Amino acid sequence: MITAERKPMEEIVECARNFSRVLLVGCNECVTVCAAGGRKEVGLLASALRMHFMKEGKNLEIIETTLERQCDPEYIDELADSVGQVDAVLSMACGCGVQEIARRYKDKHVFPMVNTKFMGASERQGVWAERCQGCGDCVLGITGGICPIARCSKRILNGPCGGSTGGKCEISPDVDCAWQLIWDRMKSLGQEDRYEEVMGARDWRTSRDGGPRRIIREDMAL
Amino acid sequence: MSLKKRLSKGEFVVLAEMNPPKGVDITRLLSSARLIKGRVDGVVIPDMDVGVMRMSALGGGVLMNQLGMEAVIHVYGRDRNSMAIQGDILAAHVLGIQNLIVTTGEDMANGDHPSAKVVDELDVVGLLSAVQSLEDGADLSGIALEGSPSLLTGCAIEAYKDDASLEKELELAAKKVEAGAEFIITPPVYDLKSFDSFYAKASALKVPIIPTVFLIKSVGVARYIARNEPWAGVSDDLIKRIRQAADRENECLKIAGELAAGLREKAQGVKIVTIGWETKLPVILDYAGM
Amino acid sequence: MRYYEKNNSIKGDTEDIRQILVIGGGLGGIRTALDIAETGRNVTLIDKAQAIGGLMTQLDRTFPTNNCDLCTVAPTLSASGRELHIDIMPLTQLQSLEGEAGNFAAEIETAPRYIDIDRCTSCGVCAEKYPECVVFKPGLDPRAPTCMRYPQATPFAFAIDMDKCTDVDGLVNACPAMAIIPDDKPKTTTIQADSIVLAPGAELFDYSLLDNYGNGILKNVVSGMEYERIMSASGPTNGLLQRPSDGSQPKKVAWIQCVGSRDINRVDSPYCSSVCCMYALKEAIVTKERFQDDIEATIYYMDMRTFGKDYELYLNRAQNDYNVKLVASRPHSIEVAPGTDDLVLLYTTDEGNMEREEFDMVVLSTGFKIPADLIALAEKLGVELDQNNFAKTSTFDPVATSKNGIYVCGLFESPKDIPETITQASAAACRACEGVGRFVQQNTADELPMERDVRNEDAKIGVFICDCGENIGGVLDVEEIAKYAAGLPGVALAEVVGHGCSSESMERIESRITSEKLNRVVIGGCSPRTHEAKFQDTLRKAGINKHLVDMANLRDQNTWVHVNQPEAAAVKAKEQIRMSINNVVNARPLADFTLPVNKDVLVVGGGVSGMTSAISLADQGFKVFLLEIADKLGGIAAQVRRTIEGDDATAFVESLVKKTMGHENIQVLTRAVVVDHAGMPGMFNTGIQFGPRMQYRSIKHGATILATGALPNKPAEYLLGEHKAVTTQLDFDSVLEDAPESIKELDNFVMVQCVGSRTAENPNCSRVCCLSAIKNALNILDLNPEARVFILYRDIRTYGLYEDYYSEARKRGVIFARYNPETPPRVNASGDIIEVTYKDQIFGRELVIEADRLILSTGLIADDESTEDLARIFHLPRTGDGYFLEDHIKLRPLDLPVKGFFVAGTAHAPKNIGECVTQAQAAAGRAKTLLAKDSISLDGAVAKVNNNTCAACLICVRACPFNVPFINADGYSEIDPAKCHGCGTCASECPAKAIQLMRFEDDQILAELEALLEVIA
Amino acid sequence: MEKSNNTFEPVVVAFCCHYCAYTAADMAGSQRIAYPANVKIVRVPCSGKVDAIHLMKALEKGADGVYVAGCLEGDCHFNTGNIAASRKVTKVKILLDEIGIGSERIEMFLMSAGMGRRFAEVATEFTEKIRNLGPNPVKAAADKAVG
Amino acid sequence: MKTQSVLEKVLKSGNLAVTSECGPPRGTSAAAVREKAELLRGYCDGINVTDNQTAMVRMSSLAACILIRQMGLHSILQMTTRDKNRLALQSDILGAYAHEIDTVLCLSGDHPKFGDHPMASNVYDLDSVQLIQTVKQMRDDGKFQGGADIADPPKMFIGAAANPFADPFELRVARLAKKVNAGVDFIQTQCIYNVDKFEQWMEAVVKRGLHKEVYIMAGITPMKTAGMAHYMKKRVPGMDVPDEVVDRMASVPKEEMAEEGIKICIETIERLKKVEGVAGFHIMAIEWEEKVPEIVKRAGLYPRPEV
Repeated sequence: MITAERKPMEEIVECARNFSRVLLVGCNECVTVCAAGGRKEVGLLASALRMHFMKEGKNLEIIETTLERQCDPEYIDELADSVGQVDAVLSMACGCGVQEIARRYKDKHVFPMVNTKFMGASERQGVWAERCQGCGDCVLGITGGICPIARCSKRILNGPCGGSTGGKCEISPDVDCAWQLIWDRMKSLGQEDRYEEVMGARDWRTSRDGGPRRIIREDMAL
Repeated sequence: MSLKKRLSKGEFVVLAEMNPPKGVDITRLLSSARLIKGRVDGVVIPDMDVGVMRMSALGGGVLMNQLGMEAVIHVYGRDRNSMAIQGDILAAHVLGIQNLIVTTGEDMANGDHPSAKVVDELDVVGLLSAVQSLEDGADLSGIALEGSPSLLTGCAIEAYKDDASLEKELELAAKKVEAGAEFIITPPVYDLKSFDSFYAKASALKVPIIPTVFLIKSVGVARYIARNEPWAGVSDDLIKRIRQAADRENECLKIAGELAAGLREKAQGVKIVTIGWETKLPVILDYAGM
Repeated sequence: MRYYEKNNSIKGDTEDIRQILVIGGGLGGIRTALDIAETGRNVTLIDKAQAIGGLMTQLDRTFPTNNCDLCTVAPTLSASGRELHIDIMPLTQLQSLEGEAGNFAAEIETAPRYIDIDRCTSCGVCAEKYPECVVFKPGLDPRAPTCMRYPQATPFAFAIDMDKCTDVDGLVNACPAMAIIPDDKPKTTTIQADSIVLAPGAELFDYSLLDNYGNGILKNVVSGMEYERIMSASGPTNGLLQRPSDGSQPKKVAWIQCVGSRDINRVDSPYCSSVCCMYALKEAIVTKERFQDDIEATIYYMDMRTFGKDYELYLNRAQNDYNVKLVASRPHSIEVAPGTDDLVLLYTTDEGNMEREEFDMVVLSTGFKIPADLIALAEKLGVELDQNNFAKTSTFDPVATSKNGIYVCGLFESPKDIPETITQASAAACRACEGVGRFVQQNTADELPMERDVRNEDAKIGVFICDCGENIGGVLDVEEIAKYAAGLPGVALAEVVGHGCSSESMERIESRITSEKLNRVVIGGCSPRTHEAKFQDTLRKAGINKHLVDMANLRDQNTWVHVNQPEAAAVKAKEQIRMSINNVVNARPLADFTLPVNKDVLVVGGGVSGMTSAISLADQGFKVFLLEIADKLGGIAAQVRRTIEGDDATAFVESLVKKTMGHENIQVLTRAVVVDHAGMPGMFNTGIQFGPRMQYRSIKHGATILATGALPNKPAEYLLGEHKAVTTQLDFDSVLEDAPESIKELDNFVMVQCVGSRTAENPNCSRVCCLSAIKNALNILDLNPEARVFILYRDIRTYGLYEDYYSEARKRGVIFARYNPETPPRVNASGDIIEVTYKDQIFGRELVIEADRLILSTGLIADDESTEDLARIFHLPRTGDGYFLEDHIKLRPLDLPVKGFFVAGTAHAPKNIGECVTQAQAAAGRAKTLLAKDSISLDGAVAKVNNNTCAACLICVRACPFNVPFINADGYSEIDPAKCHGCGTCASECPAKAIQLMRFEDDQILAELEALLEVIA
Repeated sequence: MEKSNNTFEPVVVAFCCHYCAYTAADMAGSQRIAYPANVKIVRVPCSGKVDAIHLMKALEKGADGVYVAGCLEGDCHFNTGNIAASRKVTKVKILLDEIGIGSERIEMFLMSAGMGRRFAEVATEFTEKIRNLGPNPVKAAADKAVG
Repeated sequence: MKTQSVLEKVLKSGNLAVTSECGPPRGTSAAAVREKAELLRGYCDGINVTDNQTAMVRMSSLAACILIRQMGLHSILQMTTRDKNRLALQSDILGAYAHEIDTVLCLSGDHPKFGDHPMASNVYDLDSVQLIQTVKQMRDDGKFQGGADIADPPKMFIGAAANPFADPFELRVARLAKKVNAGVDFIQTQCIYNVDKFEQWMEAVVKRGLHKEVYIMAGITPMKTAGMAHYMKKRVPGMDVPDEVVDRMASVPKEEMAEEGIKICIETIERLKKVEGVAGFHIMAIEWEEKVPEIVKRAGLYPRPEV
């Protein structure tokens, strides 16, 4: 899923400073699951914002709502009434959601309340880790199910580099060396022999280097 | 890689023990096994352990195979005569079971069928020879088989109280090895140091030694073992450690994990026994780094 | 509840109805009746007084918690009122008894009340206008402040004494409810009973018989109970401490112990009354607590008998924290200081000095006495009494009387305190139910009105404010609070209800709900912890869902703690009411869940207690799993050879073991250790490992009894373990049995008491050691009459009827010498002999005894290791010294705080074999009450997931401490209400706010905050 | 609560778990141990039930101090609710610092059911602490705006 | 002979080759480059010029290489794939070759986190193995990575680095094999302090016959101080400095430490000379280039052969 983290309050406060009525919109998908922008966080942020401005003697009116998903136009349409009542929209969704709101409500300021981080998995309650960079051409089948693009600090396809120490990456002892993991896994699968095959230079067009990407399903598109 | 291959390559093997259900509801057995699939090299299935009637080890073993996990089933002569045992071994092979542990059947007095009839036609050495004979292509009557089974066969060393009884166990073990045992499961190890001295003696048997890690579940059990089996090696420090832990259950799992990890340096494998707490195996394996 | 005064409906259809008769409606009788009724059997409870409750309802506070008694007893009483299987017959006494066990016919007579109980509203007009006519007894001044025996009396109705009434017509006309029946007649009824439990209590000793203590003429000499009344908020002085002669507040008060107890010179009461030491200490502490340095409290005692659980700590508190003075002497007389109302005590010290001291007031700690009418009752019943007129029982069947089918509990059996009475009551209930079939449980829901659906109604809230006597009313102007509440939105009515928990008020609230069509209720009163269930029942009876009530805790969390700031208290009270209103407005009706009960029982511990409980349950068809950590049954009692009464303990234990092992309903698992536990009452699941190979087994059970016992203490003192002449009482027991010849060769035996007990490390009294010392001393003298036996002691604690053995020992020449804990005896090995040196209090100098045997009374200590482990696994609390801590030290001594868990035997506190048997039967009885039901009702206050908003994020799955939530096939989190414990952790963690904890929904909590803060913000 | 001009009477909200802290409060009552009337108790089944939003709302509505009182560590009737509560209190503390309200206005306390005296002590000490901190700035600003 | 590279010629001749290294300045001074290179004249067969080493911005490696080449010395162009995508890398190679730079060393480069621009994007369009492949394809097939033909392909002698000490150790030989598969001609190893472990690695390399497919030059770095030894042991990723080396450095007085470092260096070279498969030495005297001649001389590697 997409993971995100609430922006620092200072930045959020500055977004809201010039308005007196705002709409704070959460999203019930990924950002809820990673506890960054669901109903609960909307409530907390609204309360914190109100308090902050009350302290300064300002009354900020906040309409709180949470959409099923902020990345689909039909859900975004549901906001029409509330958007009409406010000066700006504060979105707690990932970047996709923020953009969709901005696209639909052209005359309104839209501000992101979270920093969208990465596509990750939850290692355990409260800990999420990057697992995928959406490169568009998955190699997991030949790297033992561990992605060298998302999980090697240097994105090396023929690792490990010389900086691997004790199974950890050179950039930090807290980061696993992806290639150590790949190697361990290959070993346990008995695929050691495949390691020496050189993985050739990649075609990065499938990644964002090929420009903004789209998926078009002819069979579905209406 | 199969258990046999790993052992022959001198690689460390991780075994976990799981009892089949008393009844036909196999949900718990399967779900517990799934939790550790890919993390252990084999699942040891006792056969009506401690005299409690359950689904047979063969049944449990086949279920493990269906899950894609390698089963190691217990075989002994308490409940079956030489006919039944040979038949089961052939069946086991055909059903894909590749490993056996030939053990001594436990006293039924403490079980739930104290009045059941004890067979005991074959003892451990006899049974091992029977397996050997089957593998060589003939049954105990010397009649040639249409196709012979091939199995990795191990045996166990029983708990010993002192050096004298250890000597006896080792002598017996030597006979078992001679009769075809290819690895040896040890009694529970609670203390790595005492394992060293045991290992120094047992390694003379020249087959892989796989010590047992028996999960102590509570300070009560630790104390109980310390009191009733002072030779087992449950120390006061260990009891204190569990007692002082904020989360005692977790500490117990950690201790088992640490023991398993410690044995990695010393032995050819480890068998983890959690009787009843199979769902906690993943945590133990986490602590063991396995 | 039904009262059968006018027409006894049981009559007429008695043939098929089998039931149990309980005689005496004090605490013991109530507990017995409740336990019997809870197992689904019918019970009739008769009491000669006009309301049930007995002695305890007159007490001010009870030790050791110093709680107000009424508050703790009231829920018990009203619980009895709620119980459909109980018929309460006040003013009723037994006339005669015929038949035998299983088929008794009891003729009972109900005296006239002269008031129609159904009509009386307890308005109090009669008591106000014709006080002399109204029956009221308790202490000192029978007229004030209300003629109810206590404010929450059951039944809540007055009674008239026609003999004292001169203006009958006036009285009849005065009653606004027209409830007076001037020609009311006694009624006689015969009821069939399968068994009978005697719980008639006893009387307090009448101190006017004592000329040396003023024959009852000295005004400022009062009994302990009278002192309680003076201190009681509902007593004659409204709780002000005033001495009777002039109403002034005393500055020096003395207590004299053993008045009417341990006395054969002046009165024929050789026994110890067991409770007086504790109540004197309590009265002294409460007095010091209230008046601190303004008052001086001195207790004159013979032996301080604080032998109960944690009682020694109470004694220490009295001395160390409250500065209560203790003098070891029994004053021989009280005189009046000339020209004053002050009193002079004359007494002799241990050293033989004559002393005198002046006091403003003297309290006589009077003991118990069996009154003549009970002796007569026993005769009618054919029950044998002992020489002191207590009902005769045997050591190993302690609640059975000499007559088959008749059981006894409480004071009538022997002097005892409240927890022991409760324990015996449960034991008696358990025994009385044996062989009495259960009745098919009535479906109580059928008898209740349909629940009105109030979801679409506008809020119509009824606010009821309790004054709780002075408790709330003394600090708050309750009328004003009610007026304030009436003005709040949604409030349909607000009124003051006095004691809201009294049956009168409850009925009033019920009728107001129906008549005013209320759909929400707020009670401004005490704590929902103790009383919410009661008010929930009231709502349910009034036809609305029980969750639509909220309690504002005006008492415990306001008036009791803000007594010195009445203004702030008033403001806070209004806030509390507002919060409750907002809470209840947002409350919604919730349905309860029912689940089947597993009827198997797990008993942990295979000593006397565990086996007794197991057999008692197994005999009634429950399947019992009995766990024992050792390899065989027996426990510590297997080491005891003979009881003080001379009974063969070994044979008893052996017979128990045999019975247990052979019982088809008991499965014994030896070498068993508990390793895990989950579930809830009625459906527990406990994992054990047992047998030589530590095999694992998971046991499903509905109730659990812990009987894990205690350990013999073996402190390394007085050369114990170092010298062969030194032994413990427990080990010496065997010597007496096995090598009696050896005793004859020896001359001097010295026993030292309190070795390893009442010390800094083990502060409590071990209770059993004084008895074992005297038992062994007497046995020594039996074997060797020439022997000299010395018992060096701090206090001899031969409580209750055991005092006889103490007297006998003294009579037979056992030498008792008190030592001071500051200067304990010293020992010195000299060859085979031990030289014991101690400071003799009478001679005032050190004496040396050459002891052939030194026998140490080492008592018991908690099995700290096992109780700690089990406490962790079962989530149970323990006392500071490692015993299991019961739910309520006074009123629920058998129930542990986790429902479905009960404690028996020395795992609870030290006790002797007979007491263990009693407690084990009692614990079994308590377990039966739980298991009697075929299903358990689970509260609707559980977490609920809203599928529409659930993001299936797994956070609840991971956060739940009990692993209840899971993501179901539809892809939403699902919480099984039967498994949910109702903590609400998932609700507060859910990032989608898709989970709400019913009864504590966010709306309710936020609305409470809103109510509190709206005015402020 | 009526406010006089020169004395500040803080409003303190205490979320108390039913099994320990609320019982301790009752215990303080039956032992008659006085504490400031400023403390208003909200009963929750377990401190783990207390949501961060409850704490924020209390302050937003004008409470001057808020605390959560749960069972002693290892004693939680629901195993770990008190630990969950402590985490939430920490989270809200950080947020309060971020918006300039100050983390010291909210606290977590642990006590057992029998600790009536401790309940009163906590109530007293926390009230004094808040008294010294002065009014909740949110409320103060609102008052100023009105006044 | 694949190329005109002097290094290739020396290696091919069977002589122990010597390369050294100089880091370009963090400024624009061509003189600084020349000064350093001049120190090495006659003492080595090629001078590596580092490419934004340790992710710190320096004068471009290509520019410095050109300056050195113009002095008549042979420079070796180090290229990391961190900062440039495949277009930039290939065009630099063309440019280098145009300036008669015929030897290239393909590296992945240190992560930017360590340098003075931790906020920089790291490119890693290719990794070092893929760069080897790319350069080989340019040289042997005369094609760009994209497939187009190259007019006058660059005849580059292709080098790469190997770290015999990094984890997982069992992969170190395999990874070398991978580079060989990709077409590497020579290898310069990480600095060797743990000779035992290096020998172990080399043994495995020889066992697989890889030393026949690629020239392996042992990396040597003299240590100036005990502090440096300590730092390298603790802080430099993938570096294996045994305790005895650190202790040995620490055991001498401060003023003798430099000499001790050089002694260790020379002993190491002497020992490595006997190791089968070692084809030469890469002496990296970081910011201590003036000592290289002394080391080369004392190690008996002077004079350099004429090829």
